[in-house]
Amino acid sequence: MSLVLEVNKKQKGKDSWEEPFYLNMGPQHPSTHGVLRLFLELEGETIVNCDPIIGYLHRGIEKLAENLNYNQTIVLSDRLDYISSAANNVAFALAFEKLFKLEVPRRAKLIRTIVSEMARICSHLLWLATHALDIGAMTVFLYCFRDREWLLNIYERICGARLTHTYVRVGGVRRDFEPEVIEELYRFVEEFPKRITDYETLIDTNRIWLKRTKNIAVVSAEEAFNLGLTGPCLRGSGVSYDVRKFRPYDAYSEVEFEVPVGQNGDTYDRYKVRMIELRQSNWIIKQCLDKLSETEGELVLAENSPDLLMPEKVREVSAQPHPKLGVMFKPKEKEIVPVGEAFASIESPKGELSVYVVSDGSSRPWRLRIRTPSFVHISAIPHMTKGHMIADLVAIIGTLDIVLGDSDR
Amino acid sequence: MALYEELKTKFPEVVKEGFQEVDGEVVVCNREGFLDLIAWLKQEKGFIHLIDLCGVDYLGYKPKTFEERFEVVYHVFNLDERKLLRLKVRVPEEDPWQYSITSLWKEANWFERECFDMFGIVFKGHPDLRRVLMPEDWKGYPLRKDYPLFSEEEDWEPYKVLVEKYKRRG
Amino acid sequence: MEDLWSNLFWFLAGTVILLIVSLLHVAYLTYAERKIIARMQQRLGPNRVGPRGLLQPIADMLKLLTKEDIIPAQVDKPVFYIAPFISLVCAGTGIALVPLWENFVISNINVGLLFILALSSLSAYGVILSGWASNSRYAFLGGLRASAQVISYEIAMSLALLSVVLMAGSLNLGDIVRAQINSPFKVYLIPQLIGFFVFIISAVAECNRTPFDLPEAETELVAGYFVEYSGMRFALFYLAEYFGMLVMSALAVTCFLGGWAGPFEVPYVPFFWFVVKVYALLFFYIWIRATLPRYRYDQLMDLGWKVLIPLGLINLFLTALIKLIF
Amino acid sequence: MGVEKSTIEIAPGVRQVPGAPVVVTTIDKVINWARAGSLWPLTFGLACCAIEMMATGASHYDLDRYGIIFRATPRQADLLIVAGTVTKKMAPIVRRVYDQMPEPKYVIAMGSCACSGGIFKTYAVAQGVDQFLPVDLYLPGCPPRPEALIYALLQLQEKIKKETKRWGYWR
Repeated sequence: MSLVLEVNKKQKGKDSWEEPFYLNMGPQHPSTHGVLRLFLELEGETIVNCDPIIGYLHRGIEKLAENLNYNQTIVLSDRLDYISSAANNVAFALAFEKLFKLEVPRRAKLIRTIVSEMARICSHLLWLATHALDIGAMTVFLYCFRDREWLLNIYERICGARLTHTYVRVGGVRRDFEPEVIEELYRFVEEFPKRITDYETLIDTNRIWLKRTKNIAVVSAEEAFNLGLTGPCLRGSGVSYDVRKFRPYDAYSEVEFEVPVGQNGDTYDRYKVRMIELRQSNWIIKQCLDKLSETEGELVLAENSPDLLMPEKVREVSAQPHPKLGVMFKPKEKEIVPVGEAFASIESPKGELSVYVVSDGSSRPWRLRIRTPSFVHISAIPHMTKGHMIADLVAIIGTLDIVLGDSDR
Repeated sequence: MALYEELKTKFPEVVKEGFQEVDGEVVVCNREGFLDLIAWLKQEKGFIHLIDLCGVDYLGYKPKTFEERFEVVYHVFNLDERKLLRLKVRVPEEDPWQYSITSLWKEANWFERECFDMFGIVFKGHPDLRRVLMPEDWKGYPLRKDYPLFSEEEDWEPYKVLVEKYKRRG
Repeated sequence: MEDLWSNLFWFLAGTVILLIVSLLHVAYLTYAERKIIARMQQRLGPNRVGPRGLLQPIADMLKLLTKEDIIPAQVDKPVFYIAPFISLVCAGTGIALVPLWENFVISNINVGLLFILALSSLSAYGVILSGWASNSRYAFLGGLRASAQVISYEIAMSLALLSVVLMAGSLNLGDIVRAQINSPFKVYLIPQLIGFFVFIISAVAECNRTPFDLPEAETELVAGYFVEYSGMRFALFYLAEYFGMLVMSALAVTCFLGGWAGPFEVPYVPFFWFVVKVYALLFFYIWIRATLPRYRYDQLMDLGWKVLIPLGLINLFLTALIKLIF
Repeated sequence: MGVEKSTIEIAPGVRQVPGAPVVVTTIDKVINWARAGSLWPLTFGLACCAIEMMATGASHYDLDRYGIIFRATPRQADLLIVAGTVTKKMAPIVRRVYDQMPEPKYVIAMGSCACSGGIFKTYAVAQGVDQFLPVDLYLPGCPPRPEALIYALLQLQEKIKKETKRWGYWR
């Protein structure tokens, strides 16, 4: 209802001959990547104004986290950016480790690096798939999914889940890699660069692809900081800002990799940056796999991590058995957590994902703030689309690589 | 603590206290004059990347050392010195407002909208302060500590209507 | 008198046969498309409904027939009802004019080429009217796009065909094929390479196929002009699209690839070469659908007005010059 | 009744005249076969499960084998796969999308969140899509694997095949 009123309000002042054309895109629309809704004011096909409306997937994760254990909140992090769950897990774990002042074993660090780089490849593959599909190249979509399936199978070997891993724990990771996983990963690392070349031959030199992506949504470096773009979108504009280099976490300080940078800051540059990042991630995984053999037999979970402390010290049997569910374990409020606050950020595939946690000493976080890249990127859509056409809008949504679970939390 | 000292001499009225945390310096500021401080940080000191802006509700927080209920927390980052700075502005419950920094970062626009949506903190000078995550006619501010996590009774009106309509007609 | 009756009988029989055969072709074209694209995308394609999925088009058709036909409240009802029929009839009638082989053409009229051109531009009316009548903004945008597209591509296409007419000296499709067989190259593809190029691109645009499927761009306009259509009315649009492909391929074969003529005679199957050529062109349509991204609206206009129409004009000029000299 | 005596049953419900190429069947069987064979879901992803839905449609699992292709507009879809968490803000829109679909229409609640709200028992999430939609099939899992979705679709096909006289009296 409010929308109709809004339209009427906007139309009132104008000459009736030049009535603007309003278009409502979403929440059910094939190319808004979920439940994003865009309220567009058009002139012909050119976008005059664009108002993104989000919140259709707001699930109250931040509120829910205040009612769960620190370890349990990691489960919620999976559902944030569900394409790269492992990276989100790492972000949460890093913040909690900073709070608990835990030291993570080196092997766990390496494994986390591998897992989050795999998440980056997964996410970029899905991005390429949907971006290409939005622009109309249908086959790339299916090729990308084919390769993504391979990675998901490896994930399944690692932790038993395809999308929502909950593999990373506070103070390490859940369990060690099996030898088969390492073999399979080596095979993947060998094969994957060829697949990237495949995709590039399909679209890279395609004239239509170039026409659709070059000089679309050009963002200068200064503008990019102003809009808060991070990740590949910022690097496409020529800024070499990468959290992995600037505030290294896990094993990123000991591996070599380059940060690709674009020149023009258009959609094509962002595409290029992500394609190079795919290769870089592949390289990082390879290095980490090589280093993994050095740390054979180490623990993968810190000894004083709350994951290990939990069973005997914090849980206790509730006094009254539940009428239906029987005896239940009730987490006891035990002050194992120091009072204070911690902030950790990672370079998630979409951009900078940061977690700010405030603790009051109980076993639950007092406040858990998640800064997600998609939220900021969606807020940049109105600035980026001005003067472009509907077809470009679709390309811009694709190039920002947004996930609505990530933005709405 | 170097930055704190510098800020203290430059803006003695604004800066309240400062301490070192695990990940960087924390500076607690007053509301009045905060805009000048953050503008100076952005333009002169090179803190060009606003990572985060969020609110925190400290209702019933046991180790609390201050009076105000809310806190608005800013995280800014300096790319050249690789330095993270956390700025805090405490906001009392009676008149929950804070100056908007949308003139400095367009990015802050939605962060502030979200903060308003979740805590009810009004940002003065914001061009378009609406709810962003919750529906426009939602009652209450969900991330406040006195808001229940889940309650059957206090439902959003259109959803209630929808469910009742379905129960009646199928 | 007897002559008339027997003529009428053969005419009706031919029409019925052609209608059934071409409808089956259209139905199975959807199946072929799904199968071929699936193979190109390393999938299997339909294989559960009937043996090897062969009954898939029948199942789709039957389901769409028995589905609810929604008429939204605010639509312009008469136009909404009639638009899919305009689309289908205009797209499909053209097949009656195409000579399948020397002695089989349902309606052998002297202005055959002109008639097909007229029909194909009329079929755009179905699209535009449905976009207008649906009272949906997506459909409206789709209709607008379709009208702009038709205007710009019709001209390029007519220019390409005009050179063929110039070469053959006739508008009758049968005569065009005969003229081709008697020409030194046997097909007009070689002397009219530019014309063929222009024609085939315009034909793809005319049928609203990828990379020119802007009126129904699924990722932009949801389903474009038929966004509000459901059930059988939607199926009519679907049929019209594939019928259009069929007619355009048949026209290309007739005008550029030498119609029913082939390198050697196949006994008892005089339409063999015609069908083979049509299938090859249809495969080409499907192939580009699987590979190419979609153009943007203004880029499409650019291509039409700045590339194809000048090319068509140059081609026409060159053809006329050659005709004048020899 | 005479038909039944002189024919043999070659499949449940499908009868054939012995020695003749004539299949006697009821119109229900044919229509249900067609409906089960071309079940077009709506491209409508809500959350995590949508990614698995896309994976199911893609190369490795390939829903096209069963004649299932995704349609973008609700007017041309038969099946609404509610893939993911339905929040209260989203619920009226999901219902509207369902209302826009033509009869006969089916709903699969995919994932724990759509079935019951899942782990999100919060102020913003609708506790199960069945509070405002008639659900045909519940598919639990967080998210369900593509195999599970395929199984659900096959089960739905079985359900469709058991329907009777659902051809046209909704007008």
